[in-house]
Amino acid sequence: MNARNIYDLLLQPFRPWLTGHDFEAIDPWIEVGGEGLPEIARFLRDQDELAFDVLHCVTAVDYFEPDEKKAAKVQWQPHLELIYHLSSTKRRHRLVLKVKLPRWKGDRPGELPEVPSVSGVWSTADWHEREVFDLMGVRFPGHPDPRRILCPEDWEGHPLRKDYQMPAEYHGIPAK
Amino acid sequence: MQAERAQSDTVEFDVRTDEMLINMGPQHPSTHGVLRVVLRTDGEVVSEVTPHIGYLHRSAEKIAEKLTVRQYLPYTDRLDYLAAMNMNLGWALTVEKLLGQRVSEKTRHLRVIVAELNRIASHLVAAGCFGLDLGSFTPFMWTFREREKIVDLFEEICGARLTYSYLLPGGVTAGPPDGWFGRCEAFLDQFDPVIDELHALLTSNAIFIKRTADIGVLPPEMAIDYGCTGPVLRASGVDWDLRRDGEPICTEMYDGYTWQVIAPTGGRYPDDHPYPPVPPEAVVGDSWHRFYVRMLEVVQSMYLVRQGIEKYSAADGELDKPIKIKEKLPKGEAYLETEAPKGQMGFMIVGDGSAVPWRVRIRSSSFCNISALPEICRGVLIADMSAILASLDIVLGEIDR
Amino acid sequence: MAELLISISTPDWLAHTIAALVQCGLLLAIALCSAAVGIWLERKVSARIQDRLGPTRVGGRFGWLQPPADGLKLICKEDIIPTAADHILFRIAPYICFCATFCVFLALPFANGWVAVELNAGAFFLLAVAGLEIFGVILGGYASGSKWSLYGAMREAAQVVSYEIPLGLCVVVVVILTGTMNLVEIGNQQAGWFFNWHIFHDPFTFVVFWVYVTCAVASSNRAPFDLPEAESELVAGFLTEYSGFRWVFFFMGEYASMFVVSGLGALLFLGGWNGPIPIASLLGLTPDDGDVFGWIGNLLGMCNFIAKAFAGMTFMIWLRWTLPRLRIDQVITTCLKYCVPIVSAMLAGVMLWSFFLPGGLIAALTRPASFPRSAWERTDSKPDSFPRSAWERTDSTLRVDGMRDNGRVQEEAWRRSLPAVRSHAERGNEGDFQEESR
Amino acid sequence: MDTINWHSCFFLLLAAIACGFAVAVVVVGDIVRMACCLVVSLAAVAGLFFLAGAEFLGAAQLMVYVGGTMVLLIFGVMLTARGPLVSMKIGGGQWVLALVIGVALFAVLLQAATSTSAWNGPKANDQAAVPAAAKQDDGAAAEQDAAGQLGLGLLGVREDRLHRQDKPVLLGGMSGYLLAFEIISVHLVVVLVGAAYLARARRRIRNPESRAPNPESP
Repeated sequence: MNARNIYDLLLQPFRPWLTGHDFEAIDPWIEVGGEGLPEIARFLRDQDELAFDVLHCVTAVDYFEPDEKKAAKVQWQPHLELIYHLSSTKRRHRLVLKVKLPRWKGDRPGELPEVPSVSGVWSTADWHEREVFDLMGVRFPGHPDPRRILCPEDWEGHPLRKDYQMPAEYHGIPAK
Repeated sequence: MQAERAQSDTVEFDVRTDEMLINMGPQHPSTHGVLRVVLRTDGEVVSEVTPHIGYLHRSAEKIAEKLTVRQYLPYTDRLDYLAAMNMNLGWALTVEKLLGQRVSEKTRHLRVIVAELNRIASHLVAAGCFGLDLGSFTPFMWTFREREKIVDLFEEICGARLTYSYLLPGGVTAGPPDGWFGRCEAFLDQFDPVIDELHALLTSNAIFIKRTADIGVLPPEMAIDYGCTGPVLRASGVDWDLRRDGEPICTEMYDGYTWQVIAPTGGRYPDDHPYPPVPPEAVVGDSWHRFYVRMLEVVQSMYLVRQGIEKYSAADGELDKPIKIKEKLPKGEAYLETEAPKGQMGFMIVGDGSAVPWRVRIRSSSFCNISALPEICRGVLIADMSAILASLDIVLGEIDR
Repeated sequence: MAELLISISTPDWLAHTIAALVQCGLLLAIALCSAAVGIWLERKVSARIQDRLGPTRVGGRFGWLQPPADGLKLICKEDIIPTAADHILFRIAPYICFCATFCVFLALPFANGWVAVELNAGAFFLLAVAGLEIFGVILGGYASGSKWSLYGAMREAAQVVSYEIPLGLCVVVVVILTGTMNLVEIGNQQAGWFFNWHIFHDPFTFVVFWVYVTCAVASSNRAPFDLPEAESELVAGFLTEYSGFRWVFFFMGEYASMFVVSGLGALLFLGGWNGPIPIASLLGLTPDDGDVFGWIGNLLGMCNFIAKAFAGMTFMIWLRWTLPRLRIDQVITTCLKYCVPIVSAMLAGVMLWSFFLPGGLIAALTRPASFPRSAWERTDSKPDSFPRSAWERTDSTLRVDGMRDNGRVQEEAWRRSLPAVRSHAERGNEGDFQEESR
Repeated sequence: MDTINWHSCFFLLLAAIACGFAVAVVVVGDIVRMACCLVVSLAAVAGLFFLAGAEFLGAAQLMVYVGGTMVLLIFGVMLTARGPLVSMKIGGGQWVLALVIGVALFAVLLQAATSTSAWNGPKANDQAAVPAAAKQDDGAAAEQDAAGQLGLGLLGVREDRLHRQDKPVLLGGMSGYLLAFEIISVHLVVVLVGAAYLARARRRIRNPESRAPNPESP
């Protein structure tokens, strides 16, 4: 089953949350609204002809151009993208889910955007979502243990954001 | 004061002990690197395990946003430093998928030879360290003696012994020196009897079986649910190997090769293997099976290398030259997982038209394998912790990135 | 020794002191040499097993100066005491551990009569002192204050205390066979050809020998049972916080106890100083006191004993470098579920055997079982030159005859058959016990 | 300079160690050190037995007391050495009480010791002890067999009469002290098993499906 007929299967039950798709890309993807993610995920996993039982990884990409000259040439608006790579061991097919998020919640810098957690559906998401929270700064309500995973617990800021400034020192260790 | 009997149905007699929190790591002989596992123990029985990672975090993904695709290759060596060739292969194939290129026959066969040799070396380290963690020092010395010979072969082909940076996107840095294939075959011939010795020393050793059989059992559903891959997944009975079931760009590499995926599907191994039988105590998905799957995969890799050498000499054409240093990347994303010795190694590159990728994401196999640790280590003894950790065969460079 | 000094007119008390010091020094030298050779042996044998050479540069081609070199390096190490440690106990522990093992050398006979202190209850003394070594290890584990060493100490306690029972039973089996606890006596009763050894005495003692080997390996924390200092789990068990010279004492303690345990095994089951072929007695070097030939016979015996002890050590080293480590519950299960039941059954078997077929397997096969004559007849055939306390014979005659029929007539007949008057009477100590009217 | 009597020297040394550490047991605060002092003082007593030539008894003392106390030390003290037990503070009042009882007991013992005739006349005893000591080291082999005597005593043989022809040797029907010995040991085992059983706290599991049983005992 390629991405197109998966999209058709999803159209009927989840029309309001399907906000875009691209089947010609190298990895065809479907864009989904953030709120409906857990239901869609459970649907994708439990439907027998879909049977997406493996979540490979959760990636967050920060679309933001820090210096003004290049920012002018860029087509897209600054936003965050969450990419879920799924595959099925029974049906041997793959799918990419995308969720577009504002860089800050309600555009207030400092407020992290939120996406409901899918760790209930696939346990892999547990650690991957913690890493996205740790490095990119996306909150996942419903996550059992929302702590940082790679950086120390008391680290400020989220390193993988494009506008991230390295702190001058950490506990007396000069960082520059 | 006695609560009525009806309300509490099971009364368990136990000597009252209070629990102790122990830090196993980050500096500990059997954590395979800087992993810190906090054990909540009641006497010797471990009731709860919480792994802490991040001690080796070098933010490899942030660095990738400043280097072109070819300049970033040495960083991929440092992810899983025991199987650097497979890391380079994963990165090279992902870039070729993004650029939409394919390599010539000769390069493909050379890549198979080199990748499978590195898989043998990685599995040898895993077997040696497994024996070491259970207390027998000798298998460690024997496996490292064999691994030295493979590393000598790599030194001849690319000059480095651990971080090779050899398989570049688009081709290889340099062709193998003459006589290299002869030395490869000589190594494989003298390696066969060593495997039987290792089996005699460990696999069919009564104490080894007692220490590993039915310990840290990972059922197939939980393995898939936690995203475990590689020998850990196959040992749980899931027949899944990217070299056969992966994306077309991975499976094309192994076109024309005859080999077998080692997995105890339906509780049995493919019956052509001549090695010691499965002991009755072993349960599919326990530490013993993870060790046994790796030992059989070494044999399959030897078949692949022999076939690769024949196909390489038979293939015509030239070895490809790698892509330019400042090769422009097209707009778009490409995500590809390849079968590394420890599991499926995923790379994702988001190109924005310039030579430097906009974002690189590295999905590590050990990262998901270790996430299943709290689940399978509930109620084991402290001695079993090191057995289970050794059976997962994790490398911290890959987990922390 | 003391007389020699007195003859050269040193004051009497000085002579005795020097004699005592020399004897202690000699004994300490034996203990340390056995440990040092053990360390060298371990390095060389483990190298061979792992396809490498072992030490070859220190002191000549075979690296035999490696143990002193290790000792020197360890002495120069910094003396670290962890802050959380209870420093008094932390310092004492290694010395207790080594002294306990050193005491065993006191009672261990190297050749017929060549023993520091010939204790009459030598076997019992060995068992008692072997139990003390745990004390040092536990103190060390508890006093170093770290959780890992506490685990190491607890494992040591559980393992060695539980393995003392089967070890003790194995020794009891041999004591039953020989009828005495005097180690020199036990050694002498195995003189002659190798089939006189206790291991070939009857099938039961053969099994008991192998159970003894397991318990010996477990009680000296070696090979599959080396849980207290399990590197891969407990970092280094009770040795985690120790370094430098204190660590050397624990290390010496372990190798000395390895030598002692294999020496005891050789003595109890493999005929101690009696070689497979009795060269000494064949050449007429029967070691009666004082003459040079006897001395040479004893020397041959000592070489025999030391060879067997080092053979036992090599076996332990071979075990260590091939087998992985057992888990703590498996160790205790092997002890309680396998060793103790087996050795108890064998104990019963040996008792029945020596009751019905006295005189060992070969003697029993070659001579019809003369029923009433008791097991002591065999001791009679021994050359009578050693100081013999009559107890063995009367003790054993009593066991057979007196046990069955307690009547007065039987007693009188037995009293008359008592050949030698007990040496107790010869010493002229008037009766310690008062006359007791009937 | 008359010969130094090594026998008394060592005797005094070992006696001093035994008493010194016995006092240390009372004085020392830390409970683990207290147990260690106890073990050392019992070992010194074992040394005294060896000095007196009774090596069977010395070995028994070593094995039973020092080994036994060690097991007590391990399981009783170390595993529970937390909280109030670790360092016991003793108030002033208890000291006085302890001293009084101690002195009273010492007085009784002293009176009993001095009144026994055999131990009078230190001068006479010293002379007698010296020859015995001198022969001590070389005569060890010819010395009487303590273990054998004890064994026979248990089996009911009057070994003191063995060299006398007129008195009966066997006690006629009496089986000696072996039976009593065995009965006591069986009782001890029963008591230990009972104690172990009582020491177990009952842990009630409120509802079976909650994974971690809540440890709460009555």
